[in-house]
Amino acid sequence: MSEHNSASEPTSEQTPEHISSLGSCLAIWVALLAGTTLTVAAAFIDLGPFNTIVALTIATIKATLVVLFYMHVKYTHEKLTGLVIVSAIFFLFILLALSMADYTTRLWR
Amino acid sequence: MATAVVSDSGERETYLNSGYGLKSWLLTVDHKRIALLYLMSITFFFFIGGFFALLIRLELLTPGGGLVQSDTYNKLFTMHGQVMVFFFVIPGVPAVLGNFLIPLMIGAKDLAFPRINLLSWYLYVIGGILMIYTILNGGVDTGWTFYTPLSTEFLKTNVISAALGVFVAGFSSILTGLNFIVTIHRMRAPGMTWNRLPLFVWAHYATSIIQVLGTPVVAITIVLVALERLFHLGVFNPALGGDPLLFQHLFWFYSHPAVYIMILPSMGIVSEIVCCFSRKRIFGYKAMTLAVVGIAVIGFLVWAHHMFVAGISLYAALIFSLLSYFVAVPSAIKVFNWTATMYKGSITYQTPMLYAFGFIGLFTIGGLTGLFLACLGMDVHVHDTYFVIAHFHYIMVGGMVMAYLGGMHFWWPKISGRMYPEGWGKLAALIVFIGFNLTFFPQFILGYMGMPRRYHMYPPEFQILNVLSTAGATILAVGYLLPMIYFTWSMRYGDPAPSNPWNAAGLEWQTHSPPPTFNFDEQPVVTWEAYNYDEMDEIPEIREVPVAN
Amino acid sequence: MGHLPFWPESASTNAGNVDALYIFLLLVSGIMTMLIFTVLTVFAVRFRKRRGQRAVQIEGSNQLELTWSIIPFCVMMVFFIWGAVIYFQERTPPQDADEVYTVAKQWMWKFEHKGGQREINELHVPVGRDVKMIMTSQDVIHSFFVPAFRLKQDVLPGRYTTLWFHATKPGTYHLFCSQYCGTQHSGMVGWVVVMEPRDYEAWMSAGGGNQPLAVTGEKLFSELGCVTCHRSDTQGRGPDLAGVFGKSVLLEDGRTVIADENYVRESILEPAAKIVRGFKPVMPTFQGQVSDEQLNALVDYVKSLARPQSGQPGNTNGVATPQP
Amino acid sequence: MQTSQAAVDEHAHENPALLHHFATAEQQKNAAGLGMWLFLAQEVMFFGGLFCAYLVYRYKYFGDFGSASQQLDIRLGTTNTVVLICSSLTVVLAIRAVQLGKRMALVFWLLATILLGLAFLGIKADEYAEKFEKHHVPGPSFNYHELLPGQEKFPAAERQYANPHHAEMFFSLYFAMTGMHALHMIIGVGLFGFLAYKAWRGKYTPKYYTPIENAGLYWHFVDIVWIYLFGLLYLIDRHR
Repeated sequence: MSEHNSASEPTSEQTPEHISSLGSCLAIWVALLAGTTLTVAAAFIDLGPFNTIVALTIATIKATLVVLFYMHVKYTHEKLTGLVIVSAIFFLFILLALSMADYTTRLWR
Repeated sequence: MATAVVSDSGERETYLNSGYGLKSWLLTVDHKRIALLYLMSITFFFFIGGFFALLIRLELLTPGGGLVQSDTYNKLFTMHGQVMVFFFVIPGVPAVLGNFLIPLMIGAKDLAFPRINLLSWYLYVIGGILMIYTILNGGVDTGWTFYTPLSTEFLKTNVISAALGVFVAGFSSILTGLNFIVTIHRMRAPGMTWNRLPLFVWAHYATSIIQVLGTPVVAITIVLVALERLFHLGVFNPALGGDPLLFQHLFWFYSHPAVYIMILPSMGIVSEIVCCFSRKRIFGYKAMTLAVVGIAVIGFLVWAHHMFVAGISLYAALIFSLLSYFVAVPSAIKVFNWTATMYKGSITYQTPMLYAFGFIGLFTIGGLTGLFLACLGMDVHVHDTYFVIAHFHYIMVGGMVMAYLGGMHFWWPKISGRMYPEGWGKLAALIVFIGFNLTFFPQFILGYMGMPRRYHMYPPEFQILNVLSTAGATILAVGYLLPMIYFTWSMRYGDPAPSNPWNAAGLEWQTHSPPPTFNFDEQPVVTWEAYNYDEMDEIPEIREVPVAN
Repeated sequence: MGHLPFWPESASTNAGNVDALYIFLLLVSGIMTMLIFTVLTVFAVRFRKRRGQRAVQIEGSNQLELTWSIIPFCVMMVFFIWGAVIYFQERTPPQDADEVYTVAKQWMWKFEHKGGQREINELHVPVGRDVKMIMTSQDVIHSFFVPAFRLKQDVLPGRYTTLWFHATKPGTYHLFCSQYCGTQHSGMVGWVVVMEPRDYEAWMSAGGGNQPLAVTGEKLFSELGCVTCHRSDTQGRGPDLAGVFGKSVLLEDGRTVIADENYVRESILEPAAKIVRGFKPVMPTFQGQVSDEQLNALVDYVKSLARPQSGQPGNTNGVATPQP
Repeated sequence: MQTSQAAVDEHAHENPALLHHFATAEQQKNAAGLGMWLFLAQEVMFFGGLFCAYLVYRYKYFGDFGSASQQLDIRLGTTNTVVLICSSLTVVLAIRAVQLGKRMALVFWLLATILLGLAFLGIKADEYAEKFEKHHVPGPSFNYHELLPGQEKFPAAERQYANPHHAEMFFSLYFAMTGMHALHMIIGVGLFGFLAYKAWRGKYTPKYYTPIENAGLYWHFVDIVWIYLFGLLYLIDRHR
C-alpha cells in the first residue's frame, strides 16, 4: 500500500504536529485581553472619524492573532489554508466594496 | 496505456449489485449510488418544473388569459422558477454527473467526505419536501427572485416555507461544492497533476468555489426575508427605513454567480465530448483552465447588471456594465477553443456529439445576447422583458440541459453498464434542438417588441409569437420525454456496454462499466496528459439497436 | 424604423438611439454567430471521420488565444461606451422639462401634471417637448416601461426615481409595469397618449378648475405649519427655501448635497437626516402625516420657489436670501 | 474487490479512525483540515451578508446607529468578549492536552470551554431580556422615545428627533447578527459536549484528534466574529 500515497499536494511526510507552548498560548491570551481593554478605552476618547478605524484595526489585529496562533495557521506547512483564508476575505471585500460603490455614489445621498 | 482491457464477465461485482434493498441505497456512502439518488430526485423536479412550464406556455396561447387566474399564473411561474433553478439547474450536473465522475476521473475511491455527500442529498430532499409542501399548500407567488418588499410585506402565500426550502437546498449545494474542492485537492491518484486533470474536473472545481463562497450570502439573505416577514424587522422595508435595493444586491451577489454554477459544469461536459468525438486533444488546455477559473472569479464582480433600471447609482451601473464585459472574454475563449479543437479532427456524430454541437450553437446565441443585456442603453429597454427570458433560457436550457443530456448519453454506458439506443438518441437530440429554438427564439423578438416578463395577459399583437413559442414547448416536451423513456428501457434491454465504448481518454473509462464499489481494481497511476487521443484507437462501430424494438 | 412587423413602434428621440445601437449589436453578433456556425459546419463536414485518416493533434496557440480575446474585447468596449452614452442621456433630464408626478400602487398608475390635472393609467404628453417623470410607489416596487420610447425605470417606495423622454410621434402607446408587483401585475398597464401641442393644450385646459400642483403645495405648506419656521426673515428656525431647489446645500456634518426631489422629500419625512449647516434638528417628522400625492405637491412648491418668474404663486418671499 | 477489501481490513488494524477511501492517515487529516477551512470560508460569506447590511445602514444612518448603540450595555459586552477570549484559550489548551496525550486534561479543558460558552450565552440572554423590557426589540412594540439614564447628556433636540426607525434598524441588525452568532455558539457548545464525552471514552490520541482540532477552528472563528461584532455594535460613539 505504500505506492498508495496520494499525488495531491506534496505533503511533507508525516510532519510532526506543532504543539504550542503553554507560554505562547498565555501570551496570546494576554494580548487579546489587552486588545479588548484598549479598544474599549479608545471608544471613550473622541477621535472623530478615527474611532471606527481604531476599533476595526484593533479587532483585525485580534482576529489575526487568533488565526495565526490559536488556529495554527502560522505553523502549518499547508499553503492552501492561506489561500482559502485570502479568498474568503477577498470575496467578502468584493461584496462590501461593490455594494458600497452603489450607495456612496448615489446622487441623492 | 489504452490497453487496460477489462473483461466484463457477467457476475462481476459492481456498485449496482453490491447491495440490494432500500437501505443499501438510502444509507449508501458510495458517490455513485448517491449520484443516482440525485439523478432520480432531480429528474423528478425537472418534470415538475417542466409541467409548470407547459402550463405557463398553454396559458400564454391566448392574450386574454383564460386557462388560469392571474393569481394561479403568478404561482406557476414562481414555482417553475424556484423548482428549476434551485432544484434542477443548480444541482443538476454537479450532483449527478460530477458526483459520479469526479472520483473516477481523478482515480479516487470516493469523494473526500462520503457521509457529507449523503447528507447533502438528504438536505436536498428536505429542501425539496419543503418545496413540494409549498406547492401542495397553495403555492407561492413571489417570483423566484423573492423581491422585497413584495415578498416580505404584501403577499399572503407560503413565502416562508419556500424560502426555507431554498435555504436548505442551498446548504446541500454548499456541501457538495466543499466536498468537490477537498476531493480534487486531496484525493487525486499518483501522477494526476493539476495539468493532467480533465476539464470536466476543472470546471467543477471552479463551480465549487462559487457554491462555497456565493451560496451562503443568499442563504443569509433568505433568512433575513423570512425574519422580516415573521417579525417585521425592516431591513428591506422602505416604510421602516430599509432599502429594498439592498436585498437585490445581496440576492444577485449569489444569483448571478449561480448562473455560472449552472453553466460551468456543462462547459466541462462539452469539453470532454468534443475531444472524444473529434479524437483530439483539447485546443488550448491552459487557456481553457484559466477561462473556467476566470469565469468563476469575475462572475462575482458583475451582479448589479441585474439592477440597471432598479435605481442604483449611475456610476455603479457603469462599473458593473464594464465588468460584465470582462466575464464575456473567457466565455468567448471557450467557444473558440471548442471550435478549434475540431480542426483536423476525425469527427463522428454520435448522440453526445450532437448535443455538444447544440450546446455550442445555443450557448453562442445565449452568450451574445448577454452582451446586449450588459450594454446599459440596451438593457434599459429589454430588461424584465421576454428578451431576458429568452437569453437565460438559451444559457440554462440551451446550454445546461443540452450539455446535461449530452453528458448523460456519453456516460450512460459507464453509469448503467448498458448502451442507450443510438437511433432514438439522435432523434431525441434533433427534436430537442428544434423544439428549443422554436420555443425560445420568438421570445427574443417578443422582448424587443416590449412584452414584459411575468405577464399573465398581454396585448393581442404579441399573440403570433407566443403561439409559436408554445408550439415549440410541446415539441420540446416530447424531446425530453424520449431520453427518459429509452434510458429506462435500456437499463434492462440495452446492449451491455464495454468498459470504454467510445475509446475515450480519461480514467473513468479504464475501469469496468459499471464500476465496482471502490471504482478501480487497482490504484491507477497516471503518466499521461489529459485527452491523449493520439494514443487512442478510433471509436468502435456500435451496433445500432433496432429502433422498433 | 417604420412599422415593420416584429419591430416595436418608435416614438421618442431615445427610441431612435436605442434602435441604432440594437441594429449595431445585432449586426456584430449576427456576424459572430454566422462565423462560428460556418466554421463549425465546415469543420464538421471537412474533418468528419474518414477511413485510414487519423486526427492531427494540436496543442493550442497562445497567439490565437490572445487574438480571440483581445479583438472581441475591443468590440465589446464599443458596445460598452455606446450603451453608456445612451444610458447617461436617458438618465440626465434637461433642466426645463415638463414634469409629471407619478404615484404607482398595486395595480395602477396615478399621474399628476404640474397644472394639477390628474389621470389614472393614462398619460397625456405633448409631442416635441421634454417630459420628466418624477415617480414613487405607495407599496411595492413597480417599473414604468414604455416600449415605444425604449425606456424603463423601476419605481420604488420611499424614494423618487426619475425618467425623461422627448416624444416625436403622436399616437397611443403601451405603458407597462415591468417589475413583478403581485397578483394583478399584468393588469397594471395603461396608455401613453402623445398629442400635437394644440390638442395637448386643449386637453390640459379641458378639465378646467384644476389647481396647479405648486398652489396645492403652498396651501399645505401653510396648513402644516411649515411656513412658521421656513421664513425669509432671519427669525426663521428653519432655512429659507427660496432658491434652494437644485442648488447644493452645505450640511452640518460638512457634506454637501444637491437639493433635488429626493432631498426635499427626505427632509420632510426625516428632517434629522441631513441638517443644513447653522440649524438645529428641531423639525418634527411628517412621516405618516402626508400622503405621496401631498408630498409631490410640497416638493413642487419648494421647486417653484426656485423659479421666481414662472411658478411663483404670490408668496411673500420674493428674494432668495443666501444660505445662512 | 478482494484486494481493496483486504486493504480496508489492513488499515482497520493500523488505525481504527482511518476511513476506507483514504490511503493514509495524513491524507485523511489534510482532507478534513481543508474541508473545515472551506466551511469557515463559507461562514465568512454567511456572516458577510449581515455585515454588508450593517455597513450600508451604518453609512446611511450613522448618527442614529451611534445613539442606539449607547443603549447596549458595554459592561456586559466587554465581559462577554473576555469570556469568549478565555474560551478560545481553553480550546487551545484542550488541543495541547490531546497532543500531549493527557486524556483527563483534555476532558477538563473541553468542559471549561463548554462552561465559558454557556456563560456567554447566559449573559447574552440577560442582555436580550433587558432589550425586551426596554422595548428595544424591533416590531410593533418597539419604542425608542423612552430614553434611559445616561441619555441626559444629549441635547434635547437630538434626543427628541433621532429617527426611531433608524434605531430600530440598528436593533434589527443587532438581533440578527448576535442571534446568528449565538446560534453558532449553541451549536459549538453541543459539539464540545459530544467531543468531551468521546474524549472521556478515550477516543482521541496524539495520533488522531482531528475532530477536536476542527471543532477548535470553528470555535475560534465564532470568537473572531464576536470580536468584530463587539467593535461594530457596542463601541460606536461611546465618547459622546
